[in-house]
Parts: sequence; C-alpha cells; structure tokens
Amino acid sequence: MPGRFVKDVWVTVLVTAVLIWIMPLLIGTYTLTVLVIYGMLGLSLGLIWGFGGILCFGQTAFFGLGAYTYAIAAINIGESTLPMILAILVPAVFAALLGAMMFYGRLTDVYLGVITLVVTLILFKFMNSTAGPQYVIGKARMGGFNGIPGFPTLNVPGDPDTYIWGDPYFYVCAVLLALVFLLVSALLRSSFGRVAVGIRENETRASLMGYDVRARKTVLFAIGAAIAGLAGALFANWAEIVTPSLFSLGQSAEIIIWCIVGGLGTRLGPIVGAAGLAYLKFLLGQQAVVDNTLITGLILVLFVLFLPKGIVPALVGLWKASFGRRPLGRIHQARRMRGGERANG
Amino acid sequence: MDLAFVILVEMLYAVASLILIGAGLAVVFGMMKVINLAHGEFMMMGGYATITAVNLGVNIFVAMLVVAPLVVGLIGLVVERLVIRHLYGRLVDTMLATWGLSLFFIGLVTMIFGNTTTGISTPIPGFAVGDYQINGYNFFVILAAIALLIGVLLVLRTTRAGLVARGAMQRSDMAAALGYSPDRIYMATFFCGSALSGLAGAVFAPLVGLVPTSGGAYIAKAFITVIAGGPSLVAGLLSSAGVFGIVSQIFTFAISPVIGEVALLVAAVILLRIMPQGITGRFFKGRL
Amino acid sequence: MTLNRRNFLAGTAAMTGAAMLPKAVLAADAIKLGSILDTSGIFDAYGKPMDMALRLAVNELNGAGGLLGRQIEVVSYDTQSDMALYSQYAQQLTRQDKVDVVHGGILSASREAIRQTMRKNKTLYFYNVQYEGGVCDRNIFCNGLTPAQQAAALVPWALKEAGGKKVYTLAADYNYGQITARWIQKFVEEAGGEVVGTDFFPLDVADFGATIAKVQTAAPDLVIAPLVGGAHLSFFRQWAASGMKDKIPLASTTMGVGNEHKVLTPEEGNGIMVAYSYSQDLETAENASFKDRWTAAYGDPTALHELAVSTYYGVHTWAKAVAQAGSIERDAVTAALETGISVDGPAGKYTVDPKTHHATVDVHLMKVQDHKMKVIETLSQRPPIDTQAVCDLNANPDDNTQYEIQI
Amino acid sequence: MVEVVLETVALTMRFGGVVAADNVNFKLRARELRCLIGPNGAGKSTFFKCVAGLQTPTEGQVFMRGTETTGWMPHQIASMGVGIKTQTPNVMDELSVFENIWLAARRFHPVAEANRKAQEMVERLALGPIARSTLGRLAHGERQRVELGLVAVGDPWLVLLDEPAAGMSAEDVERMTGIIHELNRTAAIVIVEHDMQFIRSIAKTVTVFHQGAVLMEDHVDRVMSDATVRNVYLGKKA
Repeated sequence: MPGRFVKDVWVTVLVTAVLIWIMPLLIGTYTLTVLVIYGMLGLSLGLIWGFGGILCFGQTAFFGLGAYTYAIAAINIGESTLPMILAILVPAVFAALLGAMMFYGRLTDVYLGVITLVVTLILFKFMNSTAGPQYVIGKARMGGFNGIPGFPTLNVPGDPDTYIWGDPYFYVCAVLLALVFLLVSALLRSSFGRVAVGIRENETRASLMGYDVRARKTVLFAIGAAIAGLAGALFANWAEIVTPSLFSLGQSAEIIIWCIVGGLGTRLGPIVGAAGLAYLKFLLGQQAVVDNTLITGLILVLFVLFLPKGIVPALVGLWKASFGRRPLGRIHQARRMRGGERANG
Repeated sequence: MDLAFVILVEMLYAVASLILIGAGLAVVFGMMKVINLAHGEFMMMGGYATITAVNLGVNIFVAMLVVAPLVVGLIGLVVERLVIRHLYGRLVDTMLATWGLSLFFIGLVTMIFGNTTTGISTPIPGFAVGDYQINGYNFFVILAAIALLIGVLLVLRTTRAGLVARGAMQRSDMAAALGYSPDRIYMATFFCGSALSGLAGAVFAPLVGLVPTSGGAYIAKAFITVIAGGPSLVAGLLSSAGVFGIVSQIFTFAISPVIGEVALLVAAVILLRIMPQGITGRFFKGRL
Repeated sequence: MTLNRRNFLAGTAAMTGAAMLPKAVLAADAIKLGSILDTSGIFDAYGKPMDMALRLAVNELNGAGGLLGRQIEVVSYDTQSDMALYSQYAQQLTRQDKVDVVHGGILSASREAIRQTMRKNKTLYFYNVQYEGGVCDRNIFCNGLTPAQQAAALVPWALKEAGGKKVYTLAADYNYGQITARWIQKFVEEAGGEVVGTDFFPLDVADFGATIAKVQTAAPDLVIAPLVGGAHLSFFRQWAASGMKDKIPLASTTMGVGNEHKVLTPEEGNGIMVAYSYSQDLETAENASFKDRWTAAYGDPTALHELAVSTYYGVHTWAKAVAQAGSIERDAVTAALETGISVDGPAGKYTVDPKTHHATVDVHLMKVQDHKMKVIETLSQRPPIDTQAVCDLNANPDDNTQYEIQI
Repeated sequence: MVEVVLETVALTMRFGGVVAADNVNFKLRARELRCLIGPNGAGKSTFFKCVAGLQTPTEGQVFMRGTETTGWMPHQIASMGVGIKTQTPNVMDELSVFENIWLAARRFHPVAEANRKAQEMVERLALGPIARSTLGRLAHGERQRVELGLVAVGDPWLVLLDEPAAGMSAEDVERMTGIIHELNRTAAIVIVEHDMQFIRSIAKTVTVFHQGAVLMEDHVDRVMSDATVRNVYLGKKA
C-alpha cells in the first residue's frame, strides 16, 4: 500500500515541522530534547510489545547499552559518527543473541518477562561493580556506580571539532525521532510488519501458515533494541554522563508505563506517553507538597483501572466513532486476557 | 570443619530467606495468576509494622509473627477490593497496577515515616561454633521458613479451605462449580499472600536497616524464585530457593558477594532456558 | 517530616510574601541561589536535611539584611533521585532562572552530571558533600571531607585502639569505597600494619553472613567498614548479632553520615570508631546555638547530619566571599574565595584551600556511645591532602578534570 | 502408481506411561481424501499433531513426498505446501478476514500476487461482506470458514484438518463440504472427525483408531457396518 505510506510521510513531516516550531516556544529545548529521546525509547518498546506481542521488562538494557557503547566508543575514538553507529549495532546484536536464546527456547509471556528482567538486573549489577581500576575498555574507565562522564559529544560527521549541542541538538533529535517513526511506519506496512502483528495475534497460526515465528520475533526484538540503542546514545550526548541507573528496574518499568499510558498497538501512543509522563515528572520536581513517587504510582494504578487502553487509542476511538474504519491491528483487552490464561497452562 | 558447618548454616539460611521472600508472591501467583509487584513493599510495610509495634512496647515475637502479618494482610485486603479484583484474568494489567501500587506505598511510607533508616536489633544472641561466631537469628529464619512450608502444606492437604484452594489452583472455574464464590476465594487468598509477605518482611526487620525503598531489593529475587519454581506451590518454592540459595552462597564464599548475586541471576536464566515452565513445570508435575 | 515543612513555611512567611511580588521587581532585586537536591526518592535521607540547612542559612542571611543590601531568593528543584533530572534542572537553573550560584548535588554521579553545565554557563557551583576527592575545576568549590582527610586521622588511631596490626576492609563497591579502601591500605601500611583482606559490596547487598564467616577465617585485629546506605547498615547489625562486636573492633568512615548510629541499638553500635568533621554531639557553644536555631525553624534536629552542616557552611562561605568581593560576579567571588576565606560554625572552622578549592577542616575522632558520637580527640585544620597531590588551580587555572588519585 | 504424499512408519508417541499413538503405519496418496475416526482418546489427534509438527513423536518416522519430516517444526512443514487446521480455531482475532487470508497467501507469493489471491479466496468463500470485520467478532461457523480459507489460499498439496465441522450449523457444514471437495481436486486431505454424518457425506476411505493403534482401514460403508468398529464406539471390548 504505497499510497498510504506516502500520505504517512507527508503527515509526519508536516506534524514534525509544526511541533519543532511550536514546542520550543512552550518548553525549554533542553528539556524537550530529553522528551524526544524518551519518546524514541517508548516507541522502541511500543514496536515490539504493541505490534510484536513481546513484553520486554528490560527494554532499558538496550537503552543503557546504547548509551554505554557510545560513551566508551567516543572516548576511545574521539569523534561521534562511528560511536553512534556502534551504539545502534551493539544493542541490536545483543538483543538478537538474547532473543534467539529466548524465542528458540519457546519462552513466552511471564517467562520472557523474567528473563529480560534478570538480564537487565545482571547488567545493572555488573555496571555497578565496575568501580575498580581493572575495568577499562581501551581508554575508558567503566566507573561503576558513578558512571562515565566527560566523553566527546555529538559532532558534525567528519568534523570532530564542531560539536552539536543546545538548540541544534534538539533539532537533530527531533528529526531523528521523525525518521525512526517513519521507519517504524514503513516496517509496519511492510509484509514483515504485518506478519509480526499476525504473530502477536496467534503464534501457532502464524507458524502453521509457514512463518518461522522464532526468527521473526528475534529480528523484531533486535530492531526494537536498535531503536532503544539509538535513543541511549542520544541520551548519553544529552546528559554528558552515563551511569548504571540507566539499567535500573525503575527506568525499565517507566518505559512500560509510558506505553500503557500512551496506548499499546499504536505508533504514537508510546511517544506521547513517554514525553507526557517525563514532562510531568519534570514539573513535579518543582513542587514539594506531595511525595512524587506516590503521584507516579497513583497515575499508573488509575490508568490501568480506568483507561487500560491508554490515551491515544481512547482519542482515536472517539475520532473513529465519528469517522472512518478501525485502524490495523490494535491490541485489545481480549488479547491481554488471553495472555493471562496462557500463563495458567 | 567448623568453617564447613558455618558455610552449611549460611547456605540453609540463604535458601530459607529465599523461601520466605518468595512465599507471599507464590501463593498469590499460584492461586490467582496475579503477579504482585508490590510484594516487596508489602514486606517493607511488614518491617515497619514490626518496628512500630516494638517501639510501642509489644513483644518482638508477637510483633513479628502476629502484628505484621495482620496489618499487611489487611492492607492487602483493601488493595484487593479496590484494585486487584477489577483486573482478574489480566496478567499484564495486574502487574502494572501492582507496580503502581508499589510506588504509591513507597511514597506513602516516606511521607509517614520519613526516609531515614530505621530498625530493631536481633532478639537472639550469636553463639560460637568452634572458632567461629554465628548469628543465632539465622536459625530462627531457617525455622520460620520450615514452619511456613509445613504450614502451607498442611493447610492445603488437610483443611477444607485447602481443598477448595487446590481446586482453584487447578481450574479457576472448578471452585465456582463447587459452590464457592471465586470472589471470596480470591479475597481470602490475597489476604493470606499479603500476610505471608508481611511476615517475611517482619522476620527480616531485625537483620536490615529499613528504608521505604527496601522493598525493591526483594521483589526481583521473589519474582525470579517464584517463576523459576513453576506451578507447584511448595515444591516449586523449595526447589528453586534451594538451587538459587546454594548457587549464590557457593559463589559468595568462593569469590565475592557481587559474583554470588550475579551467579544467582545467571542460574535463573539458564534454568528458565532449559525449563521454560519452571522446575516444577518439568518435574513434580501436579504436586503441591 | 510534613509537619516540619509546614512549620518551616510559617517561619519563612517573609520569603513567601516576596515570592508574590511582581516577578520583574524581584528579578532585579534579589540574588538568586539555585539549589538542586534529591528531596524525594532513595537519596532523600541525605537531601532533605541538606535542603533544610540551605534554607536555614539563607534565612539567616536574609534576616541579617541580606547580601550587599539585597535579599537572597532560593530557586530549588527536587531531582527525585533521578540522574537525568539533574541535567535538566541544571540547564533550567543556568539558562532560564539565570541564578547567581548553585549549591547541590549529592552523589558523585550527580555532581559530574551538572558540573560541566555550570562551567559552560559560567555559574559558580558549590558541592557540599563528603566524596572521593580529586575534582579539579576552578568553577567548583567542594567542602566535604575526602578519604585521605578521614583515613589519615582514623586509621592510625583505630589501629592503636585495636592494639593489633591486621586489618580487614569491607567497602561499598563504588568509586568512594574503592578509593577509600586504597587510602586505608596506604595508611595501614604507614602505621606498620597489614591489610589481610578487602571485600567490596554493591550498595544493595544486605546479607553479610558469608562475609562475617570469611572475616573470621582471616582473623584480623580490626575491621574497617566504609559501607554506605540502608542495606549496608545490615552489616553492623549482623556483625553484632553473631557476637563479633566484642571480639574484633570496628571502624568506619561512613557509618553515621546518614545518622545510622541512631538506628543501631547501643549493643550493636557502641564502640564503633569514626572520624568526621561534624557530629550533633559536639559539645561547643556554636553547635548548641546552631541546633537551637535549627529547632526553632524545623523542630527536632535528629535528622541533622554532616552533609547538612557542610551545606550550611557552603552557603555561608559563599556569602562571606560575596560580601568581601562586594559583588556577585563569578570571577570576583572566586577571587575572594581564593584568598582562603574561613567560616566558623557548628563544626569548627572551615577554610577554603585556594590550590584545590576544597576545604581544610577540623576532624573529630569519635566513638559511638549510646546513639551518640563521643568525641575522643579533635585534630584541627586537616587539609585535603589527597586532592592537593593532584590538583593545583594556581598553576593550572583551566584544569577541568576529576583526577583518579594514584596512591 | 500414484505418488505417496504422506507416510508414517511405526510412529509411536508416549506420554509418560501412556501410549497415545502405537506403531502407526499410515499411507496417503496424492489427491486422496481420508478420514480418521475413533472414540475419544483413540490417538487420532496425537497422530495428527505428530504429522503436523505440533508434537515430536517418541519413535518412528514421518515422510512427506518422500522427504523425512520427523521432528520438523510446524512452519517447516507448512512451508512445504501443507495446509493445517487445528482442532480449536486458530485465527488472528484482532485482524480482519482479509488480513488473515492475506497473511497466509503472502507466505507463498509476492505482495501483489498475495493481494489478488486473498481477494479471490474471500470471494470464493463468499466472505465478501465481512472481509473487513475482525475475526474476534465473527460467529463460530464464519471463523471456521475463514480458517479453511487461509489453509486453502496457499495452494497446498496436502491438507490436514482436525475436526473442521465441530460445532457448525447444517448449512455451514454443507458449505464446508463443498470447499473440501474443491480442495481435494488438487490436494490430498486428512480429516480427523467425530461427526459421523459429516464423514458419511464426505469420506471414501476411513482409518479407524483405537487405543493408539490403527484398528481398520477401509471404505466408509464397510467401516460403518463393521461390528468391531461399532463395539469400539459403543465402548464394548473389541
């Protein structure tokens, strides 16, 4: 359906352009940058969970790996182009290996969740225990709990002395998010994407149709990790420090919340959820009346209870009630219920 | 020789603590297919309940074994009525909601008690084994874990409630067919599970410095132990706690505590890779 | 805690009133002091008292007529124990709020997350926390104790008290612990002793049974335990529970920073040897008056700890330099600070070390006694010798690194 | 001699101490239609699953068009051109009828061809009016029909159907019979079925399973009139 994709491209370009123009008038670009980065991270989980049915409790592992890969590579190489590429490749390869191990072992649902969680915990513990001087990769000290500060940040490709930071860095991130969004759109429109949705809906049927479910899930998992890795590298550039907290359970769970609040099975939901909640957290930090953790927790509980499909599907639902058809392959309550039953077996 | 004994006690202690940590989660997961991610916070609140009670002059054992389970059980009851019962059958949603609850409770406890470390001291003195001194409280923890396993087993085997519970574990519609309201069963189960979490938190209270975020240290271990144990409640808990406890202690003694923790996690990954349904999904099928 | 905050709000009605003035008037008039601390989340036990101390100092200054005839306005952000928020709020403070000085940061990682932002935006930065040392940057002033300041005082004394030569070190597994362990080794060897074992523990390890057995196998004469946080407190508890406390003496460079000694019972805590620049139990007139002022503002001073007092010193040190320079411009204030300004307060004298921008402080050797710290001996004006070994801002004013101090 | 498309040699499946399939030797020739019948627990479903790759037999071998496929994964078997429909409807509930069939077609054809094939199949099965509805909203009979459609759209040379008529209305069964006959023009078909009426209407040769083994294999009329088979169905000792 090339016609519809072309329309997608135009809409995305237009919306991105408008947002890039308007948003900096409302929120500082420095904060906006991280909202964009979180949006990309949310999208990475939204892709594999919402469209591939893979509930990964450790998406942040790839985010952290991307950030660390970038930091370590940048220190050793001294410029940013190759480190950026590595920061995408390393998490992707890691996810491909991990995914192959899980999917070829026919792990599903909760068990998949446990493995991804445990792998994230291992990385977290490992990164935390690298304070000693023996943990060095090339010129880069791993730094343990304190992380790695002071690596070269993004520069214009081929010109290591011209750094991209401040407002230009925001534009770079925003454009990259738009590009990733388009790539995800294209992927979902492609046969691969449609088969992925089919696998999410019914693995057995997909394999009875002749699709190699294990391989396809592994590839999708790796794609998600690549996007998370890119987000991680962008984050490293933004924060100018990487710490093991990137691998923490809290960070991991936050990504899941973004997806739930924004809406699963949509491309926009996780981005909106991520940016919205991260901004909320930022705003909450400026008050001191109620404990912020309490508010975050309450939001999550209320969403699960009263708006389990998330904001974007709810809005789309309102829209669709008056116009047009249902969109392709929305994850549904029934689907999650089946997930529960399967865990029974 | 003395060292060997000390190591043995430490291993048993490690296994016992995993059993205690996992028990509440296992009951709720085994019977209701609900993964309570606020489990760690339930333990944390059990600890706070104990400390508060002790400070109010309650005997420490009463505080640990009676007050804490009751308080946390009641909190669990409220949580079940307000949140969980709307989400039965939706595994992922319950996980997310309980995760939200865990944050909520951390915030709440911080607002009430503040974020300073609190604690009480161990009620049992240490004693000597040859040249070594061991923490006498270790034995209490080991005994508590054994008592807990036997207790759960007895309830399930011999009582009417246990029979209904076993039925509900096999098939959730079975109990309904027998004329028991599943709603009631779930309520009771969640109460028991929460009470067990509270008990575990209470038992650990004299060993640790308690802060509102203490729960985070437990939940991952509990989650891993329960899932790796598989569907059978007692056998699953015992076998996975056994494997993980022993593995982590061996590496802790041989190398370092970090490696011990990492070894536990690696063991979990390998175990689930070989036995995707958990240990008792593979062996001991259908037992308790 | 909530109650305390309300009292505090009532007590500072003047400031609240000021906040209601039109923004333009305020911006032109008040000096802006930025604060960036974790007042919620897992590090708030450290952050909350620091925030209170900072406001106490500012209120005192404002009450005394302000600085250079202008009031000081606090612009504060709660980083919720989230590293990413440090970067965000640092940008906010320097770009949007355009504050004149920033105090804050708790963990070393949080300091490193904002230090470069402060430097780039030419905003003077005070880091008021005990840390691993080695930061060399003309834009930052650190007044917390560094490992050598503590270890140099603590180790020889503890060895003498223990009456033996063999030391076992149990340290938190992060930069501070790693570096401290190396300093301990150095000072143990200088004192003619020997380190028979060193173990590192991630911050979330709470089970020390195996370790206690291991320590017994090595049979040291003294255990030095720079362990950090709630989980690590379990060590002191389990150590006492296994009956080891009366067999092998304990020393620590960290126990008590978050008032951990108040949580341990006398049976568990008594006799543990520590070395700090401040303790609530210092019996000086300054400390008594400080605690009174704290009580007046917030009520109960039990949450008070060294980091809060350092923060208090940090604000006053800055204020003194501003007054001396007659300006709030960064370069003028820095120059004034580099004259070696010193401030007297509840912990004795804090003097800025011009060469490193660290602090020369009094170190008190103390023993835990019934929830209190009993001062055994006070060593006055100990310079930050570790940072001095690597950092000379007089010679290299453009230096901008955190040195890993080679021992 | 017509080519043998499916053959099992001494296929045995044990679950613990239970022998669910016992030494089954089975042969199916191209464009043959074969029904597997037997009482509950006779082993016909186990046999079916072993052939379809959903279970791996404990012993014995499976050959398809002369290639050994023992222990293959379902997707490998399906990729050879074998259409499989399992007992419970296995469809993608949140996708539309068209998407379901398109996904099956796409496995064997490029996009444009798949679009055409899927459209054709929708029309052939008279699913046009509901082509855009999601499967989750359809009635049982319609779902069964869609599943048959996604089996057929891959142009299989061997079709394995597990209880295709279960729970369907008479009208639906009739339509189903038509589709199966049409499929049978190009493909060999194995049907596991309970419904005797349906079998009588469709089958020529029938294989009867009992206690994991093949009890008899003959023309449907002779099987139906066989005393042993009757006894087996009525639960008497054979």
